[in-house]
Amino acid sequence: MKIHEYQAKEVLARYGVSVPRGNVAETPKEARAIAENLGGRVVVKAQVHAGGRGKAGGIRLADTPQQAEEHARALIGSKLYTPQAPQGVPVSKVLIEEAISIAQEYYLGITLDRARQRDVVMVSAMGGMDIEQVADEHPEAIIKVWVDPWQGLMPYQARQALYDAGIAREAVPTAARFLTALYRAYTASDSSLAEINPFVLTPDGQCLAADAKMNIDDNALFRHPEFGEYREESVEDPIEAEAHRRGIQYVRLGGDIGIIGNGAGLVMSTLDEVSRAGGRPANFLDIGGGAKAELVRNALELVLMDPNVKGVLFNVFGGITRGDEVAKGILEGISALEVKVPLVIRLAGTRAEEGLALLQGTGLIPAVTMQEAARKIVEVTR
Amino acid sequence: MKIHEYQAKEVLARYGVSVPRGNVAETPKEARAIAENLGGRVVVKAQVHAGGRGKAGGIRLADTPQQAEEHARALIGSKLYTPQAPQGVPVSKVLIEEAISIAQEYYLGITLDRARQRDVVMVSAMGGMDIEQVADEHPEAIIKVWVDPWQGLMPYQARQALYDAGIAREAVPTAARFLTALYRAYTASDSSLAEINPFVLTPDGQCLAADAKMNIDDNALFRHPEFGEYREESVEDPIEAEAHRRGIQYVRLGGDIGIIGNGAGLVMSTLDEVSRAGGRPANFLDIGGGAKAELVRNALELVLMDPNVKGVLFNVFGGITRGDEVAKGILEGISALEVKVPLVIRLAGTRAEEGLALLQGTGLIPAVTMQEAARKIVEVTR
Amino acid sequence: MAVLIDRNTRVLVQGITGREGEFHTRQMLEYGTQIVAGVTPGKGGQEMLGVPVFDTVRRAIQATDADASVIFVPAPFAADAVLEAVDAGVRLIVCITEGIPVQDMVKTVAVARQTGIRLIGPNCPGMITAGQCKIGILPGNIFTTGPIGLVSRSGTLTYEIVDLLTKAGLGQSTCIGIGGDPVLGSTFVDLLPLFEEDEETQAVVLVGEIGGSDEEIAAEYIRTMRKPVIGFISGRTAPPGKRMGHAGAIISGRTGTPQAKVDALRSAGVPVADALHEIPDLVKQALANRT
Amino acid sequence: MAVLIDRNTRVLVQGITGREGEFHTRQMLEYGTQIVAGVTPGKGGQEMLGVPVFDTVRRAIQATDADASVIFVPAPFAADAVLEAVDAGVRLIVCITEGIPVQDMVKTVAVARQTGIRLIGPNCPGMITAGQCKIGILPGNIFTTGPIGLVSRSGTLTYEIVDLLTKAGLGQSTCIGIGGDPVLGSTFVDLLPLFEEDEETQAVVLVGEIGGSDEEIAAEYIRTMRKPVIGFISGRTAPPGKRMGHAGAIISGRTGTPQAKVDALRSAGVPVADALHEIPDLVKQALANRT
Repeated sequence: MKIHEYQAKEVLARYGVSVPRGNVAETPKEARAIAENLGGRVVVKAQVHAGGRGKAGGIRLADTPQQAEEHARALIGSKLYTPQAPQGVPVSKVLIEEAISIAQEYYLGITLDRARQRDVVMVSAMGGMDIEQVADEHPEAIIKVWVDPWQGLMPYQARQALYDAGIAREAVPTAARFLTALYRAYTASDSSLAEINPFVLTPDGQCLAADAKMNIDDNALFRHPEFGEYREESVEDPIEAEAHRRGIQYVRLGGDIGIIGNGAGLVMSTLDEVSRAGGRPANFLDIGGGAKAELVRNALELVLMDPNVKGVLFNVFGGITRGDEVAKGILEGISALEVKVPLVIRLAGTRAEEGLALLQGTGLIPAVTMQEAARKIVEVTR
Repeated sequence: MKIHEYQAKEVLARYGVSVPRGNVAETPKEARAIAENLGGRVVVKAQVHAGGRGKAGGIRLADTPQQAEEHARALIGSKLYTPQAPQGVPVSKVLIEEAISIAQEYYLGITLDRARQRDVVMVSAMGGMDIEQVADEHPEAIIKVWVDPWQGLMPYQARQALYDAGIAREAVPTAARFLTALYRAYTASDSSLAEINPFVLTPDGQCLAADAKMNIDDNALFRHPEFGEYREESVEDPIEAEAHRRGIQYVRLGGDIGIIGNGAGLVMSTLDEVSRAGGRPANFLDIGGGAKAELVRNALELVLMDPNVKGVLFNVFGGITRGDEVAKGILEGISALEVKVPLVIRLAGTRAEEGLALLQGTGLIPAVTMQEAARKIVEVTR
Repeated sequence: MAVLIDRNTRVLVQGITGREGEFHTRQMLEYGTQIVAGVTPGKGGQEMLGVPVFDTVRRAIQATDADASVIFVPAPFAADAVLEAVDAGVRLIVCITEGIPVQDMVKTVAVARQTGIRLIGPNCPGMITAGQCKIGILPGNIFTTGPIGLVSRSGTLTYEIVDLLTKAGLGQSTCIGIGGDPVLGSTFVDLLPLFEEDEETQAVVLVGEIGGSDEEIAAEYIRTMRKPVIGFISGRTAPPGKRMGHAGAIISGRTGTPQAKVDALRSAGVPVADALHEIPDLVKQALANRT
Repeated sequence: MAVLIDRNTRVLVQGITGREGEFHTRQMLEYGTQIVAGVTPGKGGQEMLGVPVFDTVRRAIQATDADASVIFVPAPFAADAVLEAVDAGVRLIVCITEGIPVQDMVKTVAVARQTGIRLIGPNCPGMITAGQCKIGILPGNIFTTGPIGLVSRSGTLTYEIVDLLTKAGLGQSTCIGIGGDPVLGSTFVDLLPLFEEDEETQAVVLVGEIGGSDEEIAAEYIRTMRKPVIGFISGRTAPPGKRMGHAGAIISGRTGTPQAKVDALRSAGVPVADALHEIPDLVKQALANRT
């Protein structure tokens, strides 16, 4: 789950990580009030889940509360077009923060290193830049520490990394406390990513998270009721948000062929087959194990919310649940909806033929192999 | 550092360990108000650092607030004579708690196992009894789990211990949560002992700490400002309390020969030598490394606060600090006080002879060996 | 004994009295798996489908000498269940549970690896040695004995492939679903050596997908293998940054792209099928080339 | 090489720029110890008494090949300093710092033991190989070379005993103060085997005190030793439940009593001195009995 910068900063502050003073605003008036409260210059920052915000005009400096209000008015309700989101992301909130003086900009990041099966802490003196670019052009400028999950990040590890990365030596003690607090925040909040870029050293020797990016492990949300309110805002696509609410794994892909299947790998393969057959998948949707009528109905409803969808391909492998039962579930689920686009149903595995036989004469288009199903759905939607 | 039952329960509650409702009172009026607030029957419990409180009349049941007030009046300001404290311990506070219904009484304890160098969690179904007696008579009735310090007590370890100890099976899930919370409280508060005896299962399936005993690691107090207020009450002997305030290691032993030395092992050996010579040491006092005049003065002042002291033995080994410098420190320190009892000064180690020479003609009695010093102080105080 | 399990494996089911646990215990028993014990705290002393239930894994092992455990415990408690099995000294642990927090698994996998106890999963369908022993939720009826080993990050996709193999007359030795999470008890490279050494296995099908770099790491090991490996990678049209279903299947930045995986495998000499239905033919060719 | 350290030992001082660190670095240099590096975060690049100072232990070792470290870091940061030295792969760590929280040491000692790195202390005076190398705060001038090994839980008491030995003409091989805390990097039983194997040592004096059961555990090992061990236990008149100075010296319940320790040692054949001044004679008798 992606959370917004202002939310990440709320989480960080809770664990003793220093962040600039500030608050989030949903209206220009609120923005002005916050700026008045802070006093002095402020930055107005669009709260969107897309990188490259600054270059797209999503971060603006305001000398007066009046100016902060104007920036907020310009941003809230507008769309931000960034290289990562060329289609534009709507802005509904802005973060108003005190403008901080910058002596140095560094980079701090913590994420899971899948290959080593432990968290990796990354420190670089090349802050403010795209870290992937740094990794490509100056890999030696990123210092990495792998953390024992039971022991956590030890202060000496933080110091070593900071000295090795070439952080200003007088700032290391403060930065080390910042980094161990950041690691604590990362683990305590079950994050899968915590990135401070830039990590700022001010002229008077303070360390601050000028920007903050955090992703939370969805699997761990059950033990974080405090993130309940963040969840609503974590998904920007309205259909994906609705799928979230229904507990269904749905990803919008932009094409015109709806895809429903059981099992992530099988659904991904289905997308691949449809692409090979010349079609453009509208979505990824995994209904998981079994195929209960209720779930099928829900899934189909979601897929059809996308107005571009011209046809739907069902691809289900009957494993322990037999193919004929799966077919019945699909029929029951579908019969509750008035579907106006063609549906191709591909059933495989245990008792697949019996299942396909049940679909005869229903107006649904049966298929035996994935290849055949992909070809048929591409034909009928062309 | 020993803390009182009511303080231990405050700490436990902070970490989610279930304790009976209640509050501490310093006056009978307060006791009554708390009892009224709780409603129903209450127990009035003398807050002293001595076991065997119950048998000594320190725990009393009250049916009404009026009765609670009477019990509090009888206890506050009185002395409690327990087998562990036959000289009597003064009671200055009482804990007023709701009386709880008891279905079963168990024992839970956590402490450091020095031989294994890790914490040991102990569970026994024989609650309410003296655990050392249980250990002697039914060692198999105490289940022990040793905890990896980095991993902490895992829920499965708690369950295993509880099932193996024969805790009522339906209570195990609740008891396991209680026990893991107890372990968290123990480590988070840097305790060296946490004992719940009895650990009570109520007829409606709740788990509660009916009594609670906790000792805090003195070395860790620097990271627990929250225990500052507990510290005052942790020492009952007034001279020990004063030594605490001055940061000096002093233990009152009840005899009439004051002992001051540098290094715990050396001071203990000095006590042993004085005892062998037929004397009774009044105290243990370790001034640590070096012998600064200020420290010597402080130490001597403390030792002389004990009215029984008839003479004082100084035993200092000059190591890296030379014996003559030590002698000067002692002379400076002593000269600031009007001492009316005889002082034997034994100096050994580096430049000891030079040091002893400095004491000539000062009225202080010099000694070269520990044996000689012990013999002399016993002679002059007889 | 094929890979890791065979007809002599004595299996313990953690969470046997739950809905999933009970359902799949029945399925495993029907397949012929020796289920010797179940564990559900608080249900010790009961029986489930004729299997004795214990309160703790330690007690279950003491009473039954179980040497493998399969875990159907709900996600919030699953890591603790794995650690309990590790501590009790089970040789093999198969964790079916999905939705376990990543940090729990990072800690748990670290302990399992340190002790040398084999953990499969989590979020996996389990494993099967065809005709002998099934541990997990794979549909036993699609398997048939034969010389093909299979190791896969996917569930239903694996069944699909097994179905294709069986229909093509290619029976299986052992099939292992390693799971879809970012942190797994056993990765491809942990398991390929077992297939390499297994006398029943003549060729191995490796089913990968986007996310992580397990396939790339496996490719390095495959260079040293004598037995042929045939590959398949799903998610070749998946966009970067979008999590496809489970937490493992996501292309983050430049890691986890399907092309990198296909390239790594091919450069290690592994024939990689572009479409599922090509797999049986590639396997047959590999077997033919071998002799 | 005597026990653990000799004239070739290359020592690094953690906390070298602190008051204690500087004072004792000077003392150690005067004794002839090879102090090759110091570490104080933020002071890297400076010099202290001619010794180069580094920001981290890893850098100090890379630059100087130090193989032992002595720690004068304040208590709140001392455990981290030990872990830093362990992680950097120092062979021997001597932690002088007193007042370290017990839980910090439980964790730290667990790591040190797992890695096999030798930790002495904390809350100890350090160690000395007479005439060759001193690591810690022991007064070097009271030592003289000879055949007596010494291992002790006490500080000044040890100096007292060494003084007695030296005056009785009994020089020392290596003398180790293991420290006064409840949890120690090395206990008697960890170190006695080193004296047993050491060619320079002919007899060992073991100085114990009330608290814990290290002496009882050591007694079991001493039964198997060829070299004679002479014992002394301080605190024989200390009352139970009263902590005597440092956290280790407390009789809790029925453990840690002096009588149990004296009995255990005597029943293992160890002559135990009732008073300090008896020690040299007991040592001489033991050496005489041996030949």
